Amino acid sequence: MSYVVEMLNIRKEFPGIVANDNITLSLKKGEIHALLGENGAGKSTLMGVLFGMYQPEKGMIKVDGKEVRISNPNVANRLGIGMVHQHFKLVDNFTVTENIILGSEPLKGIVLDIDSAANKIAELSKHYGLNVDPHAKIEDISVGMQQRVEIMKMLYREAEVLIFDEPTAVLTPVEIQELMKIMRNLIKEGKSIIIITHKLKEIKAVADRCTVIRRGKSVGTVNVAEASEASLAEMMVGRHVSFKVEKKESTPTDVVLKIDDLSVKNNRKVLGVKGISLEVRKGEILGVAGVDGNGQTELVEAITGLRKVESGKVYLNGEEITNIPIRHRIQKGIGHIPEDRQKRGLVLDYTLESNMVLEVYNKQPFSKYGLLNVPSIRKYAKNILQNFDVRSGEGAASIARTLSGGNQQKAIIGRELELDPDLLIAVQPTRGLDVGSIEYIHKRLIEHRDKGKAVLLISLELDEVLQLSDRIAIVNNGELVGEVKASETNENEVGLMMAGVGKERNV
Amino acid sequence: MWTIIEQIFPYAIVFTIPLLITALGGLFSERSGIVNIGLEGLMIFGAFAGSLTIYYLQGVWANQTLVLWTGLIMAMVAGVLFSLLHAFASINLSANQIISGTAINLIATALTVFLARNITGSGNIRITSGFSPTDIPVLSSIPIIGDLLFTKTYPTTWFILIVLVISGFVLYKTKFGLRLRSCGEYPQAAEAAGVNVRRVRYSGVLISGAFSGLGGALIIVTYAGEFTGSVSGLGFLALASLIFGQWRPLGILAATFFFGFASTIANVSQVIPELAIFPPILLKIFPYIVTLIALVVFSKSSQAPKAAGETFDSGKR
Amino acid sequence: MRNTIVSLIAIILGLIAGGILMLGIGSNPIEGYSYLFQGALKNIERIGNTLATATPLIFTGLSVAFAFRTGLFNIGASGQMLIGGLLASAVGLTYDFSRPVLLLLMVLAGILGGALWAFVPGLLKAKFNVHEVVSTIMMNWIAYWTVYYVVPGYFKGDFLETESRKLPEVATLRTPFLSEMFDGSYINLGLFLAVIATIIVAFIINKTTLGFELKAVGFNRHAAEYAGMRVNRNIILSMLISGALAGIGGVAMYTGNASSIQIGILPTQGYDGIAVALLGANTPIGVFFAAILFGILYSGTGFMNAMTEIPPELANTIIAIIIYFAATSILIERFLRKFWKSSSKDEEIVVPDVKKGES
Amino acid sequence: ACGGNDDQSANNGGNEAEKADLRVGMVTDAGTIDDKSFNQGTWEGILKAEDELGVTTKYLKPAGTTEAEYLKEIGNLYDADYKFILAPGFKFETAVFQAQDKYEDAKFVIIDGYPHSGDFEPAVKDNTVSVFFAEHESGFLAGVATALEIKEGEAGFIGGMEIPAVQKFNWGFQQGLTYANENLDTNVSIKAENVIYQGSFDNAAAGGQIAAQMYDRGVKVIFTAAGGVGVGAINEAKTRAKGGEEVWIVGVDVDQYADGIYEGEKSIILTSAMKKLDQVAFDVIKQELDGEFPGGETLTFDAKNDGIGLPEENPNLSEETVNAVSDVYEKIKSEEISVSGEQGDLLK
Ligand SMILES: Nc1ncnc2c1ncn2[C@@H]1O[C@H](COP(=O)(O)OP(=O)(O)OP(=O)(O)O)[C@@H](O)[C@H]1O
Ligand SMILES: Nc1ncnc2c1ncn2[C@@H]1O[C@H](COP(=O)(O)OP(=O)(O)OP(=O)(O)O)[C@@H](O)[C@H]1O
Ligand SMILES: [Mg+2]
Ligand SMILES: [Mg+2]
Repeated sequence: MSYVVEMLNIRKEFPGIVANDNITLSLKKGEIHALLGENGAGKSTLMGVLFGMYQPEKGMIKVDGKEVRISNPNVANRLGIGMVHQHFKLVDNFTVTENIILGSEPLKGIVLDIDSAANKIAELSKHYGLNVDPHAKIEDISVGMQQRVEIMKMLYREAEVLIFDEPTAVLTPVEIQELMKIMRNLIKEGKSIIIITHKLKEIKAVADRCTVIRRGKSVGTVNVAEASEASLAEMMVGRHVSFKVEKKESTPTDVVLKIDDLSVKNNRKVLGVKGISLEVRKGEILGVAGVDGNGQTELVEAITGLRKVESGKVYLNGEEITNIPIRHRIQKGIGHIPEDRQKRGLVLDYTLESNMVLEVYNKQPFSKYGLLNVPSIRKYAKNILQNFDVRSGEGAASIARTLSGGNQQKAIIGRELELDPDLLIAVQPTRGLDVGSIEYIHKRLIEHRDKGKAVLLISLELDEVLQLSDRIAIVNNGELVGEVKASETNENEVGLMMAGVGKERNV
Repeated sequence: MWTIIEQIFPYAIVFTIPLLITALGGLFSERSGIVNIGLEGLMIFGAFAGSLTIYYLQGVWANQTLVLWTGLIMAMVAGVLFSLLHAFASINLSANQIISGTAINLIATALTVFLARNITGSGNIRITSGFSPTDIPVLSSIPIIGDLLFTKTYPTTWFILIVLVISGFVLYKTKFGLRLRSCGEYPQAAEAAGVNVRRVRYSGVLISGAFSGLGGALIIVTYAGEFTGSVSGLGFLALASLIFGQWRPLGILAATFFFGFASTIANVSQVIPELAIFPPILLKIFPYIVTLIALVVFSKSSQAPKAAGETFDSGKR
Repeated sequence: MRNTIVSLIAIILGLIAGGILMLGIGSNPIEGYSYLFQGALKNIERIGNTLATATPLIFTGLSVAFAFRTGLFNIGASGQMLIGGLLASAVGLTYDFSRPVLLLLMVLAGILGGALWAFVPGLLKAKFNVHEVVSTIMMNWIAYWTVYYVVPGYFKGDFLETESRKLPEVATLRTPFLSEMFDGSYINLGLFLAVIATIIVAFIINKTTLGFELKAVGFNRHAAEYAGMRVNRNIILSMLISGALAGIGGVAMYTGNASSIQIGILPTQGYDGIAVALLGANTPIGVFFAAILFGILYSGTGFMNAMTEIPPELANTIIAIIIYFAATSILIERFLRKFWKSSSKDEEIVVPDVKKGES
Repeated sequence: ACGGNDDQSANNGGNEAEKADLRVGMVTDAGTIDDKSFNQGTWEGILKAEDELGVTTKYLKPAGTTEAEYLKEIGNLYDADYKFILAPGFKFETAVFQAQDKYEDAKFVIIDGYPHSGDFEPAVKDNTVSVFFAEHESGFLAGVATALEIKEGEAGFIGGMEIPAVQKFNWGFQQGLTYANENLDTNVSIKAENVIYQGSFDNAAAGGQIAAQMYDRGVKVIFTAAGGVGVGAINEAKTRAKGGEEVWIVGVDVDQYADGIYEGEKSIILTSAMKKLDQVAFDVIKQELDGEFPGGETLTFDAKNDGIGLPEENPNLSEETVNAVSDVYEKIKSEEISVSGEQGDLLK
């Protein structure tokens, strides 16, 4: 049996935590190997070790049967290992070509040979069906395209082993389909792939084998064909996980959020939201479905006050809030799980406990007369962290930055739900979460609804929108395409509407 | 008025050049991701090394021009050596770049005077003669620009302008430039692409050392003629020009020239009756106020290298 | 705790490096240092002068540190000192109130002047995202020229164009009780103000919601905005406080240590403040002691120079080297960590802010 | 007196004088010991005393320019047993006022100023002498020499900051030009716009630029009393002279001839308006050693006691000029000519 990569008995510690404890993973040539585990289980860390970003305390890595010491990503590159990181490593104001050639630049004399590189990229792009524009700037292209740029980077360097860390978390369903196709193409060309994902469906769809880790330890490796989604989930979490969201029929009452003919400009200074009107009632979840970049961000930012409204009005519980300060909106009962947890959701250099009171530090009992009350803050934070099973090295005193992506997300959700807002705006609430956590979060969102609160759910994952929502509003190009009842629709219909078809089918 | 401008122009340019080259040095450093507020100190080291070299060689060598150029080279060497301190602290030790830069400034003012006194017996080092300005044959007789640009020019001016052009080329057209810029924008990306971030940042800082050292020495060989242990805040002004110039070579040229021109006007205003109608305080603060206004106007599109000032540590998420 | 040890080690390493320099020029470092410390602390008068020297540095150190903690780099403390000192002197030279009222007004004028001078960069940063490093440098020069023309224009001394009239006795921060207690030294009420300021700043940063907000804005203004904090207001506020601190530093300097304001000088204390803040790890208490250390070094050098052949510039070199070691404290930390590997793990993270787990 | 080498004379003075028991200290004013002005001039006199009289010397540089800092350094000298202390500059007035009481067994020499408590009421105690120079007379001589040498044309003046010593140089210079025009058949004028105080003693760039402007506007000779600003002006003049222009600088405080050398032996320093700080510093130290310390007195050094004047050697002055200036010098001594140290209706 020939393995391209073998990671044997890897151990990697971080302050206060053993991220990888005696983990073994072997990658066969030409296979797609999934790596599965809960948030914070140590997947990214393990791949970081393979890619030379971390040095393991113990263990051995073999590439093509030979023991190697991967002291930095350069070495990994030279060994034919490429990686697409959970957070893309692209320079925003560089072009696609510049990003791709960075580090292995073709030259004409002493001048960069951009043209020939661009040609080669266009060729590769065609060959693997990646469809990237070599001259576009990264900051101007969609997340999906950025990811394809990352893939292109590996291909450009002729990497043989490709690592994907949660590649689908940021993609639309269509983009995910495309990615799968691309991966299969890659395998056909003889490449080998390791993919980290929390989506069991995807594992079933593309992976050949799957290694499961839990809390830093190997649980085992299985052939995907012989495993079911349920069995994988159980291996990972250690208990049975239900995928079906259990919920009662909703009983919406008063209108909580009313949006009236709202128009909002986007970053490019043109209208990103064009005259949208919506209502969300107590006791219901309104899902907004749409392909990324069709006005969702602008819509949410307008409601939460992060962005100025061009025209139209926003009402909360019958009171106009179109132009009031953010803090007042929070006080009046808006909770917000933001799209970008690192940019908006957390002060990464603060402790977790500070982050847990980010919106309420100035309220009793966390402060009085402008003075912080640390014990009560800590108590409050510990409670949230416990409830939402946020795992970190040093508990409430951990620096937010040191948490795994999933745990950061859970912490934010916990914080927002703890505010018990009348209107909860949840943007991609389960992005990057493991199935166990997703189950839990979904349960909590429904609970929130059942308490008679309103939930506005924005997700790029059609599955999630379909399962959680009571009603679904579909947006395309900044406009409302239509609204449907979740119980009366299906993936196909919504998918079509997301593409801009079917305005007439309003509810 | 025109004659006044004609007369002032060459002096404004001479004053601009040391600022320009220093700011250009700062550009390389910041584009590689290292903020260098030690420019002032590096200029002082350059001025010191340059004048010391020239002071000793002027008695020994017949060829005065060669002496001056040797002085400039030694200034660059000194700048490089002392910028190593900054590079080591901020790159190898992930030190706070501001502290380390501040330390450079402090060390420079103290150490150079100490050394000057120990070596020459005086804290001030005077050179016998610097470069001489010349009118460039043919070109200086072109109307208008001949008077402005090709009259009373120093060879060093043209040299620095060539360096400016080369810098622009290196930054935007070469492999080194691409890597340098990537390290200043997103070093994690550069690292993942196999770029040796440390090495690139070292180059950036060392170039800033060489250029600022050169800038300091240019002051001596053009308009000052004497090392006194200070460059009167020009290093900080260069830093301001770098930001004002939006981290771009041509922007820096414009910003430094603006400072050069405005402060020359302010300096000579006392002698020029036509300018005496303005209260002197206005003329003196004019360059600074205009800079503030200009920054407001250009502020919408800040081009600061995103990672400048951040320590880079591969482990950081 | 960790920071303190690191700073102390930086100081010791700096002193050792200075000692090596002394050896290099053929002087005896032990003798040198002993005179240095004697010069600063030998008798009560010298202690008083050392404290007086440290006083403006405490203020500028706090000023820089406060701004730092909120993500801003204020290198305009010099200009803020000048304007603070100018306004305070103007009040002192113009009005004829009873001493307590006059002093209070002068301090308020200083606060106002410093805050005003920092307000502009703060506003430009908040509203137009203008880099505060440039704007504070510009403000420094504007302050320099303002003083340059305002002092001779309005507060000129009888015979001199280059400095203001001397403040009357009632309008200086020096008080007989302190001067006598410290044997005629220049120690003055500024030191009390500095102690109070240190406590207040420490309190604001660590214990108040205001500090919580300011730091949050400093670390991540997007998240702060998301959480409903008024980011622009906080940036401006932070600069105002930072400037006010430097402004009182100017009051202490020009109406305490001196009794007139001179033109043509940008006080070096503004830049030294950066060093003080950094050596003090940007914590108020740290700043306080770092400033005292600077006071000792600055005020002890004269005696060292007088008693030995060590030249004055060497003391400045030593200070610079200490700062450099403070900058490279990571090296020290790495070393310490190896050394203390077995000790508790919760001290491993070295982000000063969060380490205390205070907020 | 080009800075550098004189400093070392302490060490290599061949004929070691027998050790005198006096320890002489000096506190520098704003600026360094190498300022070619107050500090350096005074210090050179002290070094000469070390060389010839065998006193022990030391200078200290205060961290700033406030009274507190000056007093601190005076205290340091005192505690280190330097009890004969020279303080060059009017900025020491209030510090010396306090020191003379506080350190009664020490002696103080304050140059260009007198002790007072801040009220400008002179209070020279017995352990202090206050020394003034008649800068205006020195400036006058320079003015006469300048006018005689260039016969006709424009002159200019660049001062540093507007402090008394600098102002008096300026006023004297203007009177000298006028005197020559009226009595010695010259026609050298000075325009109001060409009399300026730059505002600092260290902005060499401004010095050069201002000098350039003046030269471009027809000024032939500039009298600089401006420290580092003057250095910039000298540099500009050298550059022009190398290019063949006829431009001159009149130096100040010390003989600046050497500073103006640009080619071989040619210098653009026409002459220098000197005040003999070194001589005076040396003299008071000598007086102290001889037991003749003029405590309590305010001494003025002027033409009469040769405390001011032009350099002995003036290679750029013609013999006639030198002779005519000597005549004028004598006339000042004999009070036939009186030079005013006040602005009166002079420029600035
Ligand atoms: N640089 C670091 N410093 C300290 N702790 C870290 C660091 N990186 C990771 N950890 C910790 O190591 C553990 C494993 O993190 P890792 O990122 O590998 O998880 P993951 O399996 O990728 O999780 P997710 O699915 O949420 O991305 C987490 O508890 C995390 O807090
Ligand atoms: N962005 C804003 N623009 C205008 N007025 C505001 C804004 N935010 C708050 N206010 C006013 O200020 C007052 C105090 O507001 P709020 O309670 O939200 O702030 P706070 O909690 O006191 O702020 P902090 O805790 O930051 O001091 C309110 O009465 C409100 O009218
Ligand atoms: Mg991960
Ligand atoms: Mg409040």
